[in-house]
Amino acid sequence: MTTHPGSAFAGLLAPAQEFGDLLRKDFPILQRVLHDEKPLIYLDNAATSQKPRQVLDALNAYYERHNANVHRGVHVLAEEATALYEGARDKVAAFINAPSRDEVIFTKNASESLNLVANMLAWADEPYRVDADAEIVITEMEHHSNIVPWQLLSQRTGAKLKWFGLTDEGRLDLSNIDELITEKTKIVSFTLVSNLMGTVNPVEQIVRKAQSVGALVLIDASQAAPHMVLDVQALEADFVAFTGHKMLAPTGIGVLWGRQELLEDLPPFLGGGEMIETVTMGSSTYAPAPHKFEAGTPPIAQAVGLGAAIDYLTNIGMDKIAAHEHTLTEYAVTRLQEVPELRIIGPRTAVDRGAAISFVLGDIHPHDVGQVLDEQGIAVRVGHHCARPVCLRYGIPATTRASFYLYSTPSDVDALIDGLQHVRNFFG
Amino acid sequence: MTTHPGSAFAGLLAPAQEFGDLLRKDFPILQRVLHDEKPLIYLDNAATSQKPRQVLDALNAYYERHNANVHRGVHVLAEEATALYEGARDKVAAFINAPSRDEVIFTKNASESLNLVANMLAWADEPYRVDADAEIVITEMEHHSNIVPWQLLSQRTGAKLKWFGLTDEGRLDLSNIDELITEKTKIVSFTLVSNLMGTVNPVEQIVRKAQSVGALVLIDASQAAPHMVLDVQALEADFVAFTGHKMLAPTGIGVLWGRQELLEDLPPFLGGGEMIETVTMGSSTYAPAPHKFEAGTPPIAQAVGLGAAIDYLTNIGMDKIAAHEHTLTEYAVTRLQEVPELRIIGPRTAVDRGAAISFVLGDIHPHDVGQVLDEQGIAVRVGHHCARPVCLRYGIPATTRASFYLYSTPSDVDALIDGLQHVRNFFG
Amino acid sequence: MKLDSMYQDIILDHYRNPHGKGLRDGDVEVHHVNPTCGDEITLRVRLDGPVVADVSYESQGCSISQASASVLNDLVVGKNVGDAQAVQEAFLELMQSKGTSEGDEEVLEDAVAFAGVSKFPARVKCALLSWMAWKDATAKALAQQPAVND
Amino acid sequence: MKLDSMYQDIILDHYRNPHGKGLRDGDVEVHHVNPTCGDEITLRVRLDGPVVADVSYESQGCSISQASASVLNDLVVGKNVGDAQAVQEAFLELMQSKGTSEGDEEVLEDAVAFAGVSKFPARVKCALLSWMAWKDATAKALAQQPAVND
Ligand SMILES: Cc1ncc(COP(=O)(O)O)c(C=O)c1O
Ligand SMILES: Cc1ncc(COP(=O)(O)O)c(C=O)c1O
Repeated sequence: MTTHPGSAFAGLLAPAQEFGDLLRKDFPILQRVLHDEKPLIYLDNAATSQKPRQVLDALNAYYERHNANVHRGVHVLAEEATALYEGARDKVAAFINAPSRDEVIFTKNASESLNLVANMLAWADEPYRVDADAEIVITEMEHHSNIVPWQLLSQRTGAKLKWFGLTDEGRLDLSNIDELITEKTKIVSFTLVSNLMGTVNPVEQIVRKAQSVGALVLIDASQAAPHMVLDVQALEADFVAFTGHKMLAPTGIGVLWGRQELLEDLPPFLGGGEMIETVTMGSSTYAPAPHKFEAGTPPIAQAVGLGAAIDYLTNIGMDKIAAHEHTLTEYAVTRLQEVPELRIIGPRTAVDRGAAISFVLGDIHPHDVGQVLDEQGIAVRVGHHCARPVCLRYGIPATTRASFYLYSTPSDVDALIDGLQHVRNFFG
Repeated sequence: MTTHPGSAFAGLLAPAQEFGDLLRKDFPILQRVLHDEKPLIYLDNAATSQKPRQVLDALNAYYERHNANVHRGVHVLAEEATALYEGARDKVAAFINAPSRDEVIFTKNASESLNLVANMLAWADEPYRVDADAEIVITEMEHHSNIVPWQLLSQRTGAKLKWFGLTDEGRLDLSNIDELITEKTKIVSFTLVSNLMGTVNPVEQIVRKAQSVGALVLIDASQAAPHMVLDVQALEADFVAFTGHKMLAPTGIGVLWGRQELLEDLPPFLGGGEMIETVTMGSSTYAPAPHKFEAGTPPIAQAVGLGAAIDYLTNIGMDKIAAHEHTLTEYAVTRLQEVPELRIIGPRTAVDRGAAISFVLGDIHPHDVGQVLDEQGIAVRVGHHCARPVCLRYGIPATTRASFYLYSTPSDVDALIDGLQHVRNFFG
Repeated sequence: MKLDSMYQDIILDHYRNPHGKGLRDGDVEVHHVNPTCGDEITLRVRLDGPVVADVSYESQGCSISQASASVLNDLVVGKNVGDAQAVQEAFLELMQSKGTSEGDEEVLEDAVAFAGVSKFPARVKCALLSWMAWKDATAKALAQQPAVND
Repeated sequence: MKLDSMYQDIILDHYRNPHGKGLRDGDVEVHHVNPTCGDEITLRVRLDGPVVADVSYESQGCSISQASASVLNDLVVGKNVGDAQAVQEAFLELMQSKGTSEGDEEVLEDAVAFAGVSKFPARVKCALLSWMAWKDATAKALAQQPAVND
């Protein structure tokens, strides 16, 4: 790590380095060495996180000792697998401070969770049903997974889709909130943290407004759950969605939390085994939530892996992780702005922002930036990050995004800065 | 293994024992010892299969060396992860003899695959659209996952749901096929192998009839793909669904194969990242299949695991596996019928049947049968096996089901028979 | 053997000779299902003022669920609703004890034999099926009664 | 360094000074997008009988996709459509070679510099974007032409 004597970070960087260095020992992939002996510097955490040994051990233990289908067996393995799967639900419920474990639905990813809500509302009875008179409100900084489901719903029901725009600083423009959220609004769905810009959104103001018109609120916490304390009761939302692979868990597992009364009232989405109470050829009745929304054999091992990831995160402490990332973000936004011709897309300070930082570097295309960084062992993401409207809004084709996590360190930031200098020289 | 000198199996049992004994070395869980030193005898394969070391190794290698989000990165890990994920698609395509790899869609399980088709048809344009004039045909032996999606579709569109009944022998009653499948039929969806009775269905006759009226055909191959050569071109269906966890792969991965022209014409289901071509706030266009149907971060590691499972199965040979299971099934149906008061539900011979065998034992409830077998280390499934209409049809509340796989052996069958004698004594 | 702790003789006796089985007149009828295994019960409750006058039922299920319905019948018929509800709660607590409780024989009588079942999570629902049906039916029957004291 | 095999000087030169960039008159206009990264190209083709009279384009993308459009312009303008299509096919083949082919310099001229790109699966689409757009536009332009020989 470059030491900046006398800089504002002087006392913070050494502990942050130690924090990250200690944790990365748990992550086998971070020991990897790439082309020409370059150690891997993984700064693509907003796309997906790496997995600690502890999560892989939980997966292996599940498959090597307990694997069985859940819920329907009297044999030992089936009982153990069910206990592990349902135990993971308890862990998720505790992690997000859910009032009840039955409010935690396992899906395959955040995208399914978001689509699940859109589809519930398509087939719901009044007062929830989204029809041609209804309005849906999202924002211009959503991930495609929180845009396309609403476009589909709007096309298929005739409901009107509206959205909050963005300020030049990469924040939500709430100036027209009263025109956007009205008596016609059935649902307001927005991200807690932007995956492209890192912006942390003002939940309370939006939730208050939505509540005042009786609209439901869905919060996409995909970029929040891995990085900060998530308390669904404090958020006061109706639904919260997130995805396991970004928070140290396996791929193939997501979560939808929803308020119990809503989960009782709303219709099922996918039909099949596990989600029924009784079936005849003519008609079926459904099991209570969460099972009503979990058709078929669930991602059992992946839920168990998510439980292990939550144990790992909780042992460290989400507040400590957030503080660590805040230090890194502050250091990174400062140092990045020392790079000539570099323009940050999104907040230029560490206030109300997460650890994903997008930027453009002069007129060097992000693909080229990413390629030259890769050659130095630095993994960043380039492109529109599944949030193309943000690129359109700021008149850029794409960005380079560096995103940090608990195992990131100040020396990763330094390597990124050096790498960007190298990119400039290469295309200079 | 009990030797039955002079029995029809004399020459077959020893090789079958050897075949299974050799393979089970690859399965860590099968080394497990349960209560009071009872070795695990796992006869619940129709619910889910166990995983060989080779599949776990592939998962670990993925997470320890290559894990990244797919399709959108220029860094090494993203390229490797993408190559592994798309390589798994190639393996599935070859395994089922798909004309094109782009016809292979990854889902989370067979239930999602089946729901995917039902939802495509709900939102499709003519001629595929299922509306109030349409009819849907299924069978009375379907898994709930191939019943409930159609009930939901029928409730939501007004389409009429019809089904083939069952004969006393546990076969489809095709006598009224001309009344069931008519010009109004938009889709015929049925299982290739019954998960409760093991019945193998006469695909050709149903497909011919469906083709003659221009109806689409969806085949639920969940109980077929793990056990026999599956050739989607030979089946001549339009869609084929199956699930990874029953064929040595991880939980959390399923497959839908569909004919390319249909996948082009039919609308998307889940919306989000990965499935788009270009997105603006107002509207989006979609990527070509298979991506169009894979919203969000896919089950990457699970697809890689499915690829490894397919390698494992293919190395042995699906024909050898089928032959092995046929020997076991023949032996099992014969020996089971020696148990007093035991009644097989479904075909009582090994002709046109798979290796799942359901039965009732006098008036001892299957729960009690399963519990006492479990005490002896024998894992069977009890209940309605997500196919409650079959139980209703045969006037029974539930069955006990023993189901075999490549690592099962004649001595497993012997243990089951001894176990059932013990059950009878216990409740005698 | 672990199994013996589940299949106590008392349980097997009730299973073989269930008490009060069959449907008779009642104020309320409910139908409960165990979605996990498909076990079903149709249960009727007849109240006589504050007293549980009869509990009659038709059911389909394993030895545990059959025996439990029989024990239920023994324990609640003839009791004041309030006392019967206390028994029901004690039974629920026992079943949720995961093998850590032996049950209070004063309150639960024969039902303490189910203590061993609580160690088998998949079977707890079997033991509870009839009790949950009774709880539901009783609540409905009470709701139908003319309000007396408030 | 592996990177040099991708960023050949020829490629960087074309990237810095793209040939034929800008939109001019054409018979057909197409718009292609690389969904993976959002690169876009608007491309027009003008045919003069059997000859590719002009290929003009506006595009947004990385050095590889920009350079590739420039090289495309060099290679196809002035050629007979049939010959130009042969070049396109040779380029496609080179890009799909995963680093195993060096390309035929007789046919591909400057475009052989892209051989190194074929080792980077994520960038192959960048190199192909303009060529696929050209292929599409040319097919459409041909379809518009009055049938001559059949
Ligand atoms: C015939 C059949 N179809 C569908 C399914 C559903 O598969 P999954 O639970 O993996 O979605 C199963 C297994 O549970 C099955 O046996
Ligand atoms: C803000 C946000 N929402 C939704 C998603 C979708 O998550 P997944 O791809 O796991 O479905 C992502 C990540 O890709 C995201 O960053």
